[in-house]
Formats: sequence, structure tokens, C-alpha cells
Amino acid sequence: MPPLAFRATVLERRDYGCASEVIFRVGDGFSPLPGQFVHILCGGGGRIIRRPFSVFRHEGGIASVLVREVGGGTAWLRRRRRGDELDILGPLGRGFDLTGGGEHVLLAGGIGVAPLAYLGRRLTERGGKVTLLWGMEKGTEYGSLPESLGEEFDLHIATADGSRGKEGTVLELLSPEMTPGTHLFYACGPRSMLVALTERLSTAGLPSLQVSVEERMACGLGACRGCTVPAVEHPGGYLAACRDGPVFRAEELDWKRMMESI
Amino acid sequence: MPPLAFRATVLERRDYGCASEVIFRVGDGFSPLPGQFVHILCGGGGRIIRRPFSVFRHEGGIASVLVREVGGGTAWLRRRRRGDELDILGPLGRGFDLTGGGEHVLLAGGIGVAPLAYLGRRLTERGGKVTLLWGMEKGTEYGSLPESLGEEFDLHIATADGSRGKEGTVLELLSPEMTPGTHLFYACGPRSMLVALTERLSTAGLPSLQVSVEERMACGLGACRGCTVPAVEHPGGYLAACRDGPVFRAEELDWKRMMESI
Amino acid sequence: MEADDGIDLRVELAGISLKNPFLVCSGTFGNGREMSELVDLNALGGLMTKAVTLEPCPGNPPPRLWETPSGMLNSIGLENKGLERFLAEDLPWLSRFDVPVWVNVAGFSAREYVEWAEAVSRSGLAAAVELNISCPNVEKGGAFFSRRPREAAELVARVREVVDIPLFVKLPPLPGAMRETALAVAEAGADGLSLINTLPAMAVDVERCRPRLGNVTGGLSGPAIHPVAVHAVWEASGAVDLPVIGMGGIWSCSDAVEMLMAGAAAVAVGTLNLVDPRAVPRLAEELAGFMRWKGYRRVPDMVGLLRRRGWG
Amino acid sequence: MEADDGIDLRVELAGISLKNPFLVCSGTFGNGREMSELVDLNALGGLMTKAVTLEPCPGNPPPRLWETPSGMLNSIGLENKGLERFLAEDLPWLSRFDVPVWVNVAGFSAREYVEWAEAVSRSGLAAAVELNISCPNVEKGGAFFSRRPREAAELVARVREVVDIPLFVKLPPLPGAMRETALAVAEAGADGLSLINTLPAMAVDVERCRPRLGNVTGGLSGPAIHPVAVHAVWEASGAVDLPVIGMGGIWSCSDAVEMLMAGAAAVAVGTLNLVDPRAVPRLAEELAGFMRWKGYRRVPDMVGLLRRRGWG
Ligand SMILES: Cc1cc2nc3c(=O)[nH]c(=O)nc-3n(C[C@H](O)[C@H](O)[C@H](O)COP(=O)(O)OP(=O)(O)OC[C@H]3O[C@@H](n4cnc5c(N)ncnc54)[C@H](O)[C@@H]3O)c2cc1C
Ligand SMILES: Cc1cc2nc3c(=O)[nH]c(=O)nc-3n(C[C@H](O)[C@H](O)[C@H](O)COP(=O)(O)OP(=O)(O)OC[C@H]3O[C@@H](n4cnc5c(N)ncnc54)[C@H](O)[C@@H]3O)c2cc1C
Ligand SMILES: Cc1cc2nc3c(=O)[nH]c(=O)nc-3n(C[C@H](O)[C@H](O)[C@H](O)COP(=O)(O)O)c2cc1C
Ligand SMILES: Cc1cc2nc3c(=O)[nH]c(=O)nc-3n(C[C@H](O)[C@H](O)[C@H](O)COP(=O)(O)O)c2cc1C
Ligand code: FES
Ligand code: FES
Repeated sequence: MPPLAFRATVLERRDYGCASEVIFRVGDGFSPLPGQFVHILCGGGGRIIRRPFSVFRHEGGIASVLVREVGGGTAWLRRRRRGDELDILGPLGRGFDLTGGGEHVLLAGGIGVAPLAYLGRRLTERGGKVTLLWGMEKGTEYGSLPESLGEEFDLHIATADGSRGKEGTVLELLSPEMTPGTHLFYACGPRSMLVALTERLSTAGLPSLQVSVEERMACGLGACRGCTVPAVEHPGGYLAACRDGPVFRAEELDWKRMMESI
Repeated sequence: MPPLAFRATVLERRDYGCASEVIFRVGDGFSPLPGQFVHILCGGGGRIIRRPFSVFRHEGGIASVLVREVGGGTAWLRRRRRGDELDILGPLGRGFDLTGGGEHVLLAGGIGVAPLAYLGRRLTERGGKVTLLWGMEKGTEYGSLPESLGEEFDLHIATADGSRGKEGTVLELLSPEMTPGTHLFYACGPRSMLVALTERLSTAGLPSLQVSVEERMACGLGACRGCTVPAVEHPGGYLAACRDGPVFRAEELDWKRMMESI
Repeated sequence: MEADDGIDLRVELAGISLKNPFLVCSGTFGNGREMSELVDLNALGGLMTKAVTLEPCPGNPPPRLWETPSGMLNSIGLENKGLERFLAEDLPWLSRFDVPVWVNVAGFSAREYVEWAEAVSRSGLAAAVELNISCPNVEKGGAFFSRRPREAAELVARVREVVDIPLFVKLPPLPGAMRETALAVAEAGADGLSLINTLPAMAVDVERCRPRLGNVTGGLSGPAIHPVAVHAVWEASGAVDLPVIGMGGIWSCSDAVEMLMAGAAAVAVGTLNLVDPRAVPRLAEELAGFMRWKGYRRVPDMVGLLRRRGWG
Repeated sequence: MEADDGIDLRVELAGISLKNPFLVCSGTFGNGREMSELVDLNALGGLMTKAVTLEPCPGNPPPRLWETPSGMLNSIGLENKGLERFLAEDLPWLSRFDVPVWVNVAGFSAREYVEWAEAVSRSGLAAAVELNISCPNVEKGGAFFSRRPREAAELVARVREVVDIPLFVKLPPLPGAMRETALAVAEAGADGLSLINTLPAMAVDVERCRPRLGNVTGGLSGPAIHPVAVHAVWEASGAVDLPVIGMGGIWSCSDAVEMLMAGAAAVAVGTLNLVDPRAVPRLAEELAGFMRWKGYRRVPDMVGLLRRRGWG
């Protein structure tokens, strides 16, 4: 569907530790695919560019984003209250390809859980078997969100400080039977985590992996070429994260150059 | 007293039509003279410079400003709520000279009523006879503030559209017996009103007039020389509205040059 | 676009007719295709294409964007598919719309500029050439030319010889040298000026001690530079009798009117397109409202009005 | 100011010792007197005086200030009491404090610059001369010099002959010509550079069709120009081996560290003083905290670190 430009009324906010779910009303025409994002104006003043947020939830005229506070824009957004208005462009970008069969392993690093939770719901609806692996800094970081997601998914948690679940990154949660032959992998998280994952799966495993990348964006529409990631197809060339992605098949990206900008 | 830099907690807000009184707590050291102002940081974002506001009220650890919304900064300030914090520098500038005897005529144009109301209270305390003349666009502009001030003062109102009191500017309210010989005049309002007043009083009457001028300000301390008004003393020279003023004896200013920048 | 109430938004620039005085700046609207999902291209006064170079160009390494107070840094670095595909794909697609197209021509040498501008002119599909001699994002992408009035004039003269359509020259703000450069470029045969390109700028991630942009330096755009742009328009329009397209941080209708009153014959919206792809139709409507309110009937009534009122 | 934990904020600039790397910019701190009510002058790394001219100067007609997105326009226009009173009143008053004073020297001719700089040097009360050849607010206030590397160098050479104290030259950002100008000025004998002065800029009241500033044009300062200033520091410090004092839109500790990492040996706070007269002591404390956290012990550890890490 083509993107919409609209104003949305905030219905509710749920706080989960360092993040908040901001829930807003959407029209009938708004039907985002998992992995697509919305581009939100986060306050005026010195901030001029929209901020991209993955769709976290969408059903029956209601959608939400899960916002982790990292700067002024996210601080503004997560403090919206019932009745406030949001200026939104979206849904934008290419979402996850849901057509693959088999077992689904979703790997989230930190706030990367947002698009994956939405993906997980859609995959489950389609009858897929979904395992959600989630790495975070410490167990209390996201408040009660792990409990909440634990009710929906087969959820496994790793923490950097070992305070909950396995100690280490989300990769520690990959079990030996999760192999590219039998499983499909979907990942969203820090660049370093994605690189580590491609190394773990090795070249042969890349076709089974889809990743959602985070790049700073301006237009979100493919017009400014500001959000590029290195592409395999055009040697030395780039793809636009906002339009060609944010979800890519791992094979499309040049992981050697991806690594350089960690 | 030297100026203070402090954070003040907002206690209350009272809305009066196009303006709001923002009431905040101040410490013991804060003792503004009528005509002095406070310099307030009005939100972050693209606004970087403080905004000056005359002290409207001060008694027993509580002070207030009367804010008329004309742009982003005043919009921000008048929307503060109980418990919000303000970043304040002040009191700043030279206030009115209260030592003159006789009858006091206070002429306010629009929001210029703020420093004059505070002045009126102090003059009344000192046993002076105070008449407050106030010109505004239309009778409903300042909500119930005229009623409120009418309880404190001998208040006369003029409106541009004739919807309340006399039709015309505040100058229409000057009665023939209000003469420089017997009365002292204090004025605050648009530049054009001040110029008209000096013409009305003519050169001989200027010694009986004190005016508070509004100039855009940056430092408010006399350091940047950004807020200058034309001075009589140094031909071609200037005085700093923030430090030498904002209250001047009318004789100190070069009214011919004052007129040029209307 | 003459409304019932007699408000006429049309302008003419070097013989080119525009429906309204709002163009979109080079590089901030792609080549129209992506934006066309959200905005009717026929509503634009004019469209300035992304810079195109003779050969395809991959652009600069990411990251390419960074936000600064009321501004944005970019180091796109002329990423484009090259002349051939531009002429075969983008320009014909754009010519389906009723909007004049300024083709933004960038080069790495004078020869490239000339060759390229000639091809654009010959295509018959462009309304004008916009000679980009001020891109801060490539070593030799013209910044060299703009800082030397004489070299700039020579390049303009050479390009002038080979193009049959109006030739606009895009300059950066040149503190103190704006008038001189505008004059040199005008004498060399330019039909108009585009002012301003982004300002060379830079930001640093101090925690990691590395530049915010992969290319280290970039160009600053957005509201932060608007007062600099108005000044450049003011200086150039006072020096030469050429139409100036004013651009730089236009974020509102009154930002645009500032440019017009300072001497711009038309304006172009840049970074704002990236935030609101529908900015131009919205601002055009607001401008009509402003004119109605203030009693201006035609856009030229406002152009250069500051000087006509005796300022400067 | 060496703290217990070994964090050392001191820097040395052309032989002048500073307690910390934060100076206050010329024109944004008066001559210290007004500000001294709110801030202890002894806490400043250094103080750059308001521009002083040989003769008293009334300055430009008001209004002289206008706020723009994340920036401020000013057209103060060198208002000052003239050399004589400055040397008799302000400089002796300032010398009571333990803070090195850069005297900002402006002139309307080369002769004035020379005469004036010599008098300052002879007074024995100034730590350094800051040659202001980049004020955008007066017709001949030096902007003329800064846009021509050769003329700038000649002036610097003449002043160099008559002053016995370090000579800093203050430049505007010169897109594309920064390196060249820095080199010329360095060869002519400058001991350091001050970068940057305000950018020529302008704003218009569109409702009344008149300039926002009485002088029509002015200089843009504040956070809006910070990325331009960092870039200027980066270019100049890469070109010459002189200490650069970085200034322009410093609003936070990390803004200052950006300048240092880009190559500034010290920084100066400008417009921020007008908002928070206590900015320098506050930022100095924050810088110590930053250094503690990141493991830098001395300021020079950060200076030019970007290039030492292989960028650029
Ligand atoms: C496709 C996509 C989907 C995203 N989905 C979510 C989501 O669901 N929930 C969520 O909380 N965040 C998400 N992000 C990240 C989010 O957009 C940024 O955190 C936000 O833009 C930061 O804005 P700020 O004003 O708070 O921070 P700033 O003050 O602008 O920056 C703070 C820090 O965040 C980094 N940052 C800024 N913008 C981005 C960006 N666009 N991408 C990555 N890092 C950035 C900066 O480098 C800086 O270090 C997503 C990003 C992308 C590209
Ligand atoms: C000594 C002094 C005392 C004042 N006391 C009061 C008061 O008690 N109550 C009150 O409501 N206002 C008062 N003002 C005016 C008030 O400071 C301005 O209205 C305010 O700064 C506007 O800020 P803004 O962000 O809302 O408007 P902006 O968006 O900055 O500007 C909106 C309009 O207001 C004008 N303006 C901006 N700043 C000033 C300024 N400093 N002085 C005059 N006009 C300005 C601009 O020219 C513009 O047309 C006083 C001004 C001075 C100098
Ligand atoms: C992302 C981006 C890409 C740009 N690309 C070009 C370009 O290819 N050619 C060009 O002449 N100018 C380019 N510019 C400069 C703009 O056309 C315009 O001159 C500048 O951004 C100032 O306007 P603004 O502040 O409204 O954006 C680009 C600007 C941005 C923000
Ligand atoms: C109100 C004001 C007055 C200034 N006066 C002078 C001056 O007299 N001499 C000078 O060299 N620079 C002057 N400047 C420029 C500053 O010293 C500084 O270079 C510039 O403002 C950039 O720094 P900032 O963005 O931190 O303010 C002035 C700046 C302002 C804002
Ligand atoms: S953000 Fe503009 S192309 Fe992706
Ligand atoms: S505002 Fe700075 S001198 Fe008055």
C-alpha cells in the first residue's frame, strides 16, 4: 500500500521500564506489514527530522509503537498522553517476507523486539511455530514487558549482566538444533549483533536470515539517499534502508562493509 | 540588589483572556522594585534566548508575571502548570523612581499594565493617590482582569473598538486636570503610545514622566548592547534598556529617534 | 493558478512559466518518483532534479545524515545512476507532468560539466540547467569553482555556449564575495542564480571520537541556515539583474516571503520536503492567503520590495 | 585546576596559561563588569573583550537583535567607548582578576588596527591581541580583510611588528578558502586563530516589509552555526600548526569537546553567556566529569584526536 500522511490521536500509553508503548488510533487504510515503520514528528523546536519507529502492534483501528528513550525525540514521544496528536507518515519501507515455511526463530537485541513481536503475532496467526529470543542489558530493563510477551510467545531471554535468563547476548540463546536447514531466522538489533549473527550462520545460512536494520533517516521514502546500507548487488553501491528495507535478506547486504561502520 | 539566577516552582496559573498570570515561589533574597523584570528561559528547542517579563506581583515569597501570548515563548510560559520549574534571572534593570510626591497617573497600553499594576500597589502602600488608565483593543481582551484590578485601583479603561469605557487609546483617558504640575506620570505600552504621550505632555511636561520601554533583549544585564534605545545625553548614542532601563525618565530618551523605529 | 479573488501565484523565471513560486530543491525530492506517491507533481512550481553526473556515482559512505540544532547535515555525495539512465528513465518520466524541470548538473571537471549540460539541453525535456558548482560533499564537485569568481565565470561561459535553455548557476553563500561572484557569473551569461547550497559543516561523536558522517564533513541545511540564505539572496539580487531562486531553510510561508522581499524571484523548498512531502502545495496555499490578507495581487508585487521601499 | 583525581583542565595557548580551556567570546561578556555580578571572573579560562575601536563608536541603530531557529542575529556594530577610556577604565579593572585577557581589536582602516594594537600591547595589561578582521556588522570593519588572504596577511604582518604579545586573528568561516587564509595569516606571523565569527545573515518582518535589524543585515551566532564552526576549526587546524580557539554555538560540554577533537586547542563560549552568565564554570566542571568518565587526563589528550585517530 502507498504510505499515508495522517494525524493520529494517542489513546493510551503503557510504560515498560526504559520504553513505553504509545498506542494511537489509525484509519482503515492503514495496514502495515511486520517490519514496516511509521515516521513520526517528535516535537518542534530544534528537532526538524522525523523519527522512524517499527510498528509494534496493529489490530482493529489501533496501532502502537514501542519507544525506547535515547534522546530528545524519543523522550518527547514516550511522554505523549491520551488525547495528544501525532503527525505520522507511514507505513513505510519493505517488511518481512512471511511466506517461508518451517520453524521461525526471532532474534531481538534490545528495542529490536518491537518489529519482531509484531512479526511473531502475524506468523503465529498463519500457524507458524515461533520462538522469540531476546537479549537485553539487564533483566529489569524493560519492566514487565518480558512477562507480557512471555504470555504470547515461547520467549527466551539473555542478559549482558546475567541478571535474568542466560548471561550474554541473544546469540547465546540459539540452540544447536536451530539450523538454517530447518529454521528461518529474523533479526533486529544493534549492527554488531547482526554482524555476529551472520558470522554464526555463515554464508551458507544467510538465505534463511532476514534482518531489519537501523539507519538514521530523513525522508523515509527513498528520495534523499541518506539512509543507505552497503549492497552486494552493486559492488560499492548502496540500498536505501527506508525503501529497499528496513528488512533485507541477509544475502542482499555487503556484511564486510556493514562491519566497517559499527 | 544584584540579580539572582534561580529555579522557581510554579504555584498557580490564572487565565485572563489573552494573558495568564503565572505565579511562582521566590526566595527571601528576591525583592524586585516596580518596573524591574525577570528574564525567563521559555522552553528549549529552537528558542535560545530568555524572555523578559515585568514583575506583576510580589509578596511574601510569591511572585508572578502576567504573560500575553504573542509567540512561541509566551505560549510556552503561559501553559506552565503547578509544579513545573522556571529558570529565572532577576530581578533585572532599573525600576520606577517612587520618591516623587503628588498624585500618580499610571498609563498602560495593553500588557503594559503588568509593571504598572505592581507599581500602583507599591505607590498605594506609600500612601500615594493612584489612578490607573488602561487602553486595550476590546473590552473582553483580558478576561476578568479589569474587574480584578478595578477592585484594587481607581481604574479607567479605553478600548480601540469602543466596546468598553472610552473609545480610543489610553490617552483619551487623560483628563484636563491631570497636569505635569500636579501629577506624576508613569507609562508602559507600545512605542507609538509612549511617543504620543510625550507629545501630549510636551517638553515642559517630560520631567514628570517615567516610561518603561520594551526592547528585544538577550543578556538582560547590559553586557551585549543589544537592547539599546536612543539617548539624549550622548548625541547619537544609546542607553541599554535592560540595565539603564527599562524605566527611563522621559527626558533621558531622544524621542525623535525613538519615533523612527516605530 | 489565478483564483477567483484575483490572487495570481504565477511567476516567470528567465522565460519559464511557473504555476506558483515554489520549486523543490535539488536532492531533496529524489527525481520525483518516490514523492509522487504522496504529492501531485503537477502542484509544484518547478522541480530541480537530484544532481546527476556523467558516470554513475555510488555516493559517500554511510552514515550520511546527522541532525543538528534546527538543521541537518548530509553527505550524500552525488549518489546517482549517471547521465545515460537519467536521460532514458527519469527525465522522460518527469516530462509526463506539467511541471518545468531544472536539471541539476554536477561534474568532476569542467569538461564533464560541459558535456553533460549539452546532453541535457539537447534532450529537449528540461526547462533549464542548474549548474551545481557548490556541492560541499565531493572533493572536486564544483566547490572549487564557486570559491573563485574567475574560474566560475569561465565554466559558465563554456556551458552557456552549448545549452539552448536557461542556465541557472547554484552558489553557496560567499561571505563578502557574493556580489563579486554573482556579477562574474552574470557577465559570463548565466540566466539566473540558485542561492544557496548547503554550508560546509561537521559534527563529532565525542563519546566514540569519530565523525558523525562517514565522509567526515557534510553540508548543513534547514531552518538554521535560513537567515544566511536570505542574506545571500539580498546581496546577489542587489548586485545583478538576474532572477534569483532563493532556497535555504524555508519552513513556512513567511520564510518564503522573506526571500521574495529580499529579492528572490521564486523560492525552492529543500529539507522540508524530507519532513513533509506535501510542503509545496501547502505553502502555495498559505502564500495565497498571505497575499489576500496583505493586499498583494501578484507575486512580483513582493519581489525585491524591501529595496523598493528604500531599505539597503 | 588539577583535581585530586588527576584531571587537569589547564591549557597553554601561545605561551599563555589558562586554568581551563573555556574562554568567553568577544562581545558576549561585555568587558566583564556587568557579568561579574553573577559569575566569578577568576573561574574563566580567558576573557576576550568586546571589540574596541580607536575612537568611540555609537554602534548601529536598533533593533539590534533578532532570534532565529536555534540562532541569534545581532548588529551591535562595534558600540564602544573607544581606546582611551578602554585603556583607562576597563583594562585596569580587568587586570585585577587572575584571568588572561585577549583584547579584541577592530578598525576601520589598516592604520587604525596597527595603532590600536600597539597601544594595547604597550599597556602591559593584555595577555594577547585578538585581531577582529571578520566583523560582519560594519562596512569596513575588517570583513574586507578576511575575504582576501593576501590583504589579511599584509595587515597581520604590520600588526605583528608592533605588538610584543601573542597575536590571534579572528576569522569568519570561509567555505573553500579556510585553509588558504589560515596559511597566509600564519605565515604573516599570527600566533593563533580565533574561529569563527558570526555569519552574515538577515531576517525580514514580512508583515511590515522591513528588516528585523535596524542595520538591515547582521551576524548569526548560536547553536545553529555550531556545525559550521566545527568544520572551520577542522579545516584550519589541519592546515596550520597554530593554536586555534574554537567558538560558535557552544551550548554544552560535548559541543566543546567536538571542537577540541576537531583540532581546537581551547574553546570560547559566546551567545550562551547571554543566556547563562555562569556557563563557563558550569561547562568546565562538566568537562572534568567527561574526562574522568572517558579516561582523558589532560585537555591536550583530546585536542586534534580525530586526526590522530586517522580521520580526515
Ligand atoms: C526502521 C527503524 C525502526 C526503528 N524502530 C524503533 C522502535 O520501534 N522503537 C524505538 O525505540 N526505536 C526505533 N528506532 C530507532 C529510533 O528511530 C531512534 O532511537 C530515534 O530516532 C532517536 O531519536 P531521538 O531524538 O530520541 O535521539 P537523537 O537525540 O536524535 O539521537 C540519540 C541517539 O540515537 C541515535 N539515533 C538517532 N536517530 C536514529 C535512527 N533513525 N536510527 C538509529 N539510531 C538513531 C543517534 O545516533 C544518537 O546516538 C528505529 C529506527 C529505524 C531506522
Ligand atoms: C522589560 C520588558 C518587560 C516585558 N514585560 C512583559 C510582561 O510583563 N508581559 C508580557 O506578556 N510581555 C512582556 N514583555 C514582552 C515579552 O518579553 C515578549 O512578548 C516576549 O519576549 C515574546 O516572546 P515570544 O517567544 O512569545 O515571541 P517571539 O516569537 O519571539 O516574537 C513574537 C513577537 O513579539 C515581539 N518580541 C519578541 N521579543 C520581544 C521583546 N523582548 N520585547 C518586545 N517585543 C518582543 C517580536 O518582535 C515579535 O513580533 C516585556 C518586554 C520587555 C523588554
Ligand atoms: C539530502 C540533501 C541532498 C542534496 N543534494 C543536492 C544535490 O544533489 N545538488 C544540489 O545542487 N544541491 C543539493 N542539496 C542542497 C539543496 O538543494 C539546497 O540547496 C539546500 O539544502 C538548502 O535548502 P534547505 O535548507 O531548504 O534544504 C541537497 C540537500 C540535501 C538536504
Ligand atoms: C552580541 C554579540 C556581539 C559580538 N561582538 C563581537 C565583537 O565585538 N568582536 C568580535 O570579534 N566578535 C563579536 N561577536 C562574535 C562572537 O565573539 C563569536 O565569534 C560568535 O558569536 C560565535 O560564537 P557563539 O555562536 O558562541 O556566539 C559578537 C557576538 C554576539 C552574539
Ligand atoms: S531516508 Fe531518505 S532515502 Fe531513506
Ligand atoms: S540585553 Fe544585553 S545589553 Fe541589554
